[in-house]
Amino acid sequence: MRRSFQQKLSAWYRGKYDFTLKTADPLQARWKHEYTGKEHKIREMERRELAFSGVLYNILCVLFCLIFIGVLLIAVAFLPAHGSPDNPAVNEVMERYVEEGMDETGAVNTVAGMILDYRAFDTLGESFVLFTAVCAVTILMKNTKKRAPDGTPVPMAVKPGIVEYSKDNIVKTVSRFLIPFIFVFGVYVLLNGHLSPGGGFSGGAILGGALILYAMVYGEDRAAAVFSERLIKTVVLSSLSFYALAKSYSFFTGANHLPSIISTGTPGRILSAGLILPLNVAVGFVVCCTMYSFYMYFRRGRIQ
Amino acid sequence: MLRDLFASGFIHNFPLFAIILCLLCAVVSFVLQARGARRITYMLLSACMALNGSVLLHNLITGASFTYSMGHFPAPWGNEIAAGLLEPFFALLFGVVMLCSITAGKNRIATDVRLDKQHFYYILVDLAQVAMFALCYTNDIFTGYVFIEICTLASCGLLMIRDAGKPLVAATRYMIFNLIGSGMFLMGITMLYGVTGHLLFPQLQQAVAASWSSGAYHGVMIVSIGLTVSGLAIKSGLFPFHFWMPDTYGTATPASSGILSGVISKGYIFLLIKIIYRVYGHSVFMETGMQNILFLFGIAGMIVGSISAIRAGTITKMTAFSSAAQIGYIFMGIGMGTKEAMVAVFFHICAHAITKPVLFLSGGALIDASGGGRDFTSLRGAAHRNPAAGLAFLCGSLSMIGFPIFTGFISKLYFALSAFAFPHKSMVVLLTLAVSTILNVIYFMYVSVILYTGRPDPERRIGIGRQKAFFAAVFLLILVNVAIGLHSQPLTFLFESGLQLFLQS
Amino acid sequence: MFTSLTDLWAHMAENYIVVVSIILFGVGFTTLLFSRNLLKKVVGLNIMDTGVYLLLVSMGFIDGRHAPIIADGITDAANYINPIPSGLVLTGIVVSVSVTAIMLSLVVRLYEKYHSLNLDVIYELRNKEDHT
Amino acid sequence: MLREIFVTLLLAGLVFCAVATAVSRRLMRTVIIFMAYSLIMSVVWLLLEAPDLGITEAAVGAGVTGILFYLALRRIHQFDRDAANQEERVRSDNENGSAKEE
Repeated sequence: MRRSFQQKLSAWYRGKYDFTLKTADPLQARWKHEYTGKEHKIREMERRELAFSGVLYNILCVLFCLIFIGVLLIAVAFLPAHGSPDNPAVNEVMERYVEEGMDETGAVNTVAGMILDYRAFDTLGESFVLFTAVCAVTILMKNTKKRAPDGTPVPMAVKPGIVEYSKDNIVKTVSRFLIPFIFVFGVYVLLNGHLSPGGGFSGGAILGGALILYAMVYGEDRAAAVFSERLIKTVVLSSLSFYALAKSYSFFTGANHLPSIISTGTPGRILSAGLILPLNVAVGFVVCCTMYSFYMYFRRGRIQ
Repeated sequence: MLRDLFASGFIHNFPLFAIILCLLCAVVSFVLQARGARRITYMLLSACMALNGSVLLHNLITGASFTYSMGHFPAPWGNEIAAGLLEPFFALLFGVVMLCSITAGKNRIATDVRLDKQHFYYILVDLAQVAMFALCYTNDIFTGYVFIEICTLASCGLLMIRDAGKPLVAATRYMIFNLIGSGMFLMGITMLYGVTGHLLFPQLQQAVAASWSSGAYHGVMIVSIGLTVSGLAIKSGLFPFHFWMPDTYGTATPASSGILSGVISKGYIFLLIKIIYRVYGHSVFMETGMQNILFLFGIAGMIVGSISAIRAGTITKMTAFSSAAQIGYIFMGIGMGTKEAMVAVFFHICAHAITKPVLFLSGGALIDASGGGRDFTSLRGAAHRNPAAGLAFLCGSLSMIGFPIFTGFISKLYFALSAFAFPHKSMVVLLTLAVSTILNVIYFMYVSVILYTGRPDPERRIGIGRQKAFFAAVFLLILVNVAIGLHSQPLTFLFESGLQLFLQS
Repeated sequence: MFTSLTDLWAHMAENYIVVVSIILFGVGFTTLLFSRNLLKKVVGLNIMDTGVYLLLVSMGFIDGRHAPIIADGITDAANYINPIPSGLVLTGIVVSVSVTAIMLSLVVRLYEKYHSLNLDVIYELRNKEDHT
Repeated sequence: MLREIFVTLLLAGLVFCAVATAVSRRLMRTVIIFMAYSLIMSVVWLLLEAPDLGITEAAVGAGVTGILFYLALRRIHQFDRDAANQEERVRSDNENGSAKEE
């Protein structure tokens, strides 16, 4: 039954109707009439309290949102003009990054030079944000509940999805042709991080995407045969510890003004820019393994 | 010989060593099993305590703070770490509290978390530890944002690792509130960067002072201060945003709720204090009038937190709401803004960080002793069943009330003293202090009386023998509590000179 | 702060990209607060973050200058834009992905346990679980 | 001048997609609109002279986040289908059971 706008508004006002969601939850109907006698009274009192706080919560939220966005709009309108060269942000910090960036870090792409050399501590923290995400997703999604008596994890029954790509010939032939090119492009983006736009994060994500496509099309078991959990763990361990040790070396030598043995090489060549290339490769591996393990944990609860 | 060892320049590298060590240990225990990961975390926490302790001694001896540029490029270009007197002290304090929480909660972790996921628990503790160090030592506002994100994700992981339905609901709610907070914090940083063009604290302070006196971007500056402060206030659970606390601390394993309430919300508050004093500068912050808002919300938090703690049905909810009240104390102190009030704030952070894990851990042990029942009826006489946990809970609640020999008394004393120096609002502060203390007494003593009612029946007693780790860690915290409570002069001296160093740099 | 509405309107029209980023932030923020469906909250969270990143990058942009990749040896800063915001937003995008991955796994586990995406129903079921 | 028009168009598209995700009813539609949103966003990064962000947003934002949303939805629909089959199996058992009893 199409409820009039006024009914919907009053329903929303009482905190009952979510104007954005029409799908009725199957459980809501069944749950209502399960309470008996005394417990019903408590439920009724709690519901009235919830209803009242629901109304209050809604009004407060709407008010808070409108004021907050309004204040932001007014404040942001008075920020320095967009695109004008004499903004306060165009100061000596930016000039040094661009002008001396190439000879100090050897990176033609100043953004990569800034991320992996000038402000490297942020990016070190950044890859550990990804590492925390892997740990948290593994805690949540690793499905080791069902264990066979001898302890080996019973594989979660991989239920056939709505569309099974490994049986769809069109997708299979096209991706058989496409996957190698995605890999090559990912490696290119990864290795040319300091010369052209790209670098660790985007290259790793493209490689991760290629792995996901491979797993999706050729079936998770074949992909799991190649990328076992032990392989992913050792890759994450080695690249993250290499990253932390290499960066702590350059922090230590920098802070104590010791000459560091890493030379920046001639800009423009692939093997230039000192530590940036190996660091990009390490970050690329971490991001690739992260994306692949996200996919496998979401798809079937385990990597193996 | 010892003096020049501690005064030598090599100690400047120790904060970097502590951070890199934590990162490496987190990665290495990714491939280990539960027992290996736990040993690595114990070694790591004690090593970091030693490193931070020597940095603190070094700064005490030389009497000056130092900045440590991360990489070959000096301040405005590269990242930087600054260590005065307060930063190493709080890093040390957070390390001690984390170590004691884990050792005390060891067997509860073993039961709550599934065996093949326990090494993740210790990885998340390492990552929370490195986030705390970075929040304490950082001298760069965007590094602060990145490590706030690590802290949020690690604390959400610590919360949801318990294998049950309720922690998942609590984790979702916790994440939503925290992500709103860090979104607002990032918006504040963006506006600040747009107006000043710098990201490091010393340059930011000069740029903010210059543009504030010239009055160029007045409105944008006020909004960016508002966003940054409210973002961090949401994350540390100030009054209107403390709804997620009872769920979060109520459902997690006692060790995690001890770490979350004692350490992680304090890390956000310490970063907020650094931003107020080192980025905006004390005078600019006072002119914006933001401190009155914090003062009001602090006072409201104290009262509402204590009232909802009285109404709380279970012991864990009650302790969680009392933690919201203590956060109210801290923000009231920040809102007062005078130097004595800041010393009281540092004392209260210290007192709360030490006492709250004791309450959560002993509460958890009492709940185990009374067959998992969390409400007060089933906890009746629990202290007789587990006398060590009962005594620990009693000492913790006495310290929260502000009983003379405990640290809580010192921080409330300093709050009262600073209220007199507070020009025209001293009556409000004293009244709220009195009311809040009375409310604390009501609900803490109510619980303690319940715990000790009923006759001790010897055969159901859990002696100390079976819980040696719990006993050692909890009573170490209580010992530190009493030590600071009885002899607080050195700490006051440390906080005052630390604050002096804060204002100079 | 603003002399008149026309002055405010002129400022807004001048840097409209900044206003758009605040609109995106507002849409994401309201979806995050108001929608009862957990999955839409995660989408709203992502939109809110991209709004903030758009604001940050728009501050680094300078008209008529090119991306900060040193082209054939010209290292004069006058013809490159400010590289700092794009470096910061690169970090931000990866933070958004990790946060989305965690929130989505929470949503899936919640649905597995409570068979509902509506936050209120989940609270009620959890409270019901308390009382039994 | 052409660039200004193109940027304004893309920004309008962004706001449209953002509002569309907020208002759309079915979850699958929200996810697809969100993928389009981050695709437009990666083109906006290019126009704001930040090519690094363009690639990263395209690969990480549109690519992996889109896949994660789609997989989460599929797992949710899978639970529904399991619950539906479960109820059918239970109902069919009752029917055979009751048929046997008569």
